[in-house]
Amino acid sequence: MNDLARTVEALLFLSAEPISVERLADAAEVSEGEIVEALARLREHYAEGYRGVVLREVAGGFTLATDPVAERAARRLLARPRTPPLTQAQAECLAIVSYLQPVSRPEIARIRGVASESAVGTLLERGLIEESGRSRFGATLYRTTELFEKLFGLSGLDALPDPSAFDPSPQEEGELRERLLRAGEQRAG
Amino acid sequence: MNDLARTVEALLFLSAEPISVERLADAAEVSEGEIVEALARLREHYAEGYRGVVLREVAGGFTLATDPVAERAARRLLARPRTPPLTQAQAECLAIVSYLQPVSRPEIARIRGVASESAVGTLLERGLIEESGRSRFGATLYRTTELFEKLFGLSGLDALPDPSAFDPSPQEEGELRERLLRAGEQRAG
Amino acid sequence: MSLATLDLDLEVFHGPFDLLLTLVLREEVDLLEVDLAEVVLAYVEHLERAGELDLEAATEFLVLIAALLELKSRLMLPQEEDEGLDLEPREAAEELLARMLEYHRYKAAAEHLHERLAAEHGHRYRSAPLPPELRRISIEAAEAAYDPELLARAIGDLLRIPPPLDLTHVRRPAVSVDQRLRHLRDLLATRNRFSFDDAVKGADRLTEAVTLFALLELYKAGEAKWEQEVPFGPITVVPTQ
Repeated sequence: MNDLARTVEALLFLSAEPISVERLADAAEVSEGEIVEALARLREHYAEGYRGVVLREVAGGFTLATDPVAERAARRLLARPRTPPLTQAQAECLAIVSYLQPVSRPEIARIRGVASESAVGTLLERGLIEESGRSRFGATLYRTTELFEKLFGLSGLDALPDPSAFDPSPQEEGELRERLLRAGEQRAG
Repeated sequence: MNDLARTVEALLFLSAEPISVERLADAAEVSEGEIVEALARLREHYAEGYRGVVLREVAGGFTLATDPVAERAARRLLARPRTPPLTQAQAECLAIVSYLQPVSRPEIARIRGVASESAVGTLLERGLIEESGRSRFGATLYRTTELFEKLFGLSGLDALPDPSAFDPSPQEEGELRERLLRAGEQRAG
Repeated sequence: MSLATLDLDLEVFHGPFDLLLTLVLREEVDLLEVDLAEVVLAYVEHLERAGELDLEAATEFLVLIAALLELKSRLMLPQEEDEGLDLEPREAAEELLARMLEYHRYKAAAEHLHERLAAEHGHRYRSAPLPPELRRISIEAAEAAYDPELLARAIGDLLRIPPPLDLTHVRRPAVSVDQRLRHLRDLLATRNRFSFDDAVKGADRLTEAVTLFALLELYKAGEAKWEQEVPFGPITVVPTQ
């Protein structure tokens, strides 16, 4: 495998979604023809029936996916979702998403007063939140998942507990979103 | 590659977190010895320098990661750096937490000689350390996370070098002591 | 901005701070002759020129200057007062050494972490949600593991606005230097000479301190001077003739 084929393999590995030849060429700073050639080399390595991961061409481009040979083991591995305790940052991000959904990452950062990349990434990985389109400013929006509801034993989003029991200043006016943003901005000073 | 090696490859590809030999064996319904063998086969396929993806042992388990050959293209594709570098203050706090965990912030401050609130806050935010209960004086204790081990390529905390490796040699230490003592006695005379 | 770029121009030393430190430790420069306040001032100027506070460099500087100050203050104490100290000079040096070594250890460990992270540069991990068919499985098998109250509690924490600093407990000083200046001038005019104790009889500590400050003002203005025969003995204030 030459360096370009290796690079294409790494890019396909990293991306959760299919990548077009055009985007691959742009990322690797080579022509589309060279990408097509690298993909042909990769295809030899990922011939079906030989590997646990296969190269697929789907609408929108190329992607790596697991071979059905591993399905039973994958089900067993994932049978019980891992539920390590949430860190404070993760709990805050999840609370913001669950009460305000859909909500964008910049909004989460404004409310928390700090960038929240790592916590949001972990929640996505664990399947507690998912993407839900884009805001009119182009930021990715997030919402909670069905898995989230099951792991919190909620019959639906309307079963979320009323936060007013923990509200430090219930006399404050305004919608929850507006108040959270205001508090976040004051904390950030 | 046999079916078991293919299955292990698929499981490593699917899981966002490193998987221990024990969990792999459980998922694939084979013995740990067979998993170790399958991992050895996989390792041949993923020998560094030949592929865009490499097999790594980190955070107490096995996982796949990209090879640095693809870093430039990965950065262009994902439009974000792998992980921002640490500042000196953050690195010092992280070193103290990694060796003395669980450790409280006052203890970190005592060793560094300055308050370390902001550095500790950033490490928490970036998911490199997390809270781990309270000391008997009520101070929050911190420990490192699995993400820390992943990002620093550590197979486990015991893969950190013995901290005494960072101490000055007995000779250097002796000289420093001499100087301090002579300075202390000199004022008398 | 690193400490290596902090250039000092002192009476006994001219050069970078790092070098000064080395020379002090090698005793090629006598710490007793180094004006540490000058070093601090030079550092502050250095910060101002840089236009920003580099917390890391500041941290390093503070640790080093604190160690130097501690050492120097021990050097400056007169010999006969040693008995009164909590620490003998040997112990003091040992304690200082232990602290410097401990910090040194974690500073070097931090360097090691920097190198490790740099060596890992280029190894990225995959972070992707599960494929839809497997996502289903984990939802089916999922059981309640978290308490929903933790979400409401987190919202409560996020709604908290830090209270503005409460300054009501900080009383304005009940005495002013002007008042105490008037008091001292009255005493000088009526009694010619008087003891400082008399001037502050029945007064609280704050008033005593302000009175001492007023006395210094009088001295500066050339209106009064004082006599004190033994350390901690009575102070007698007399007008300047």
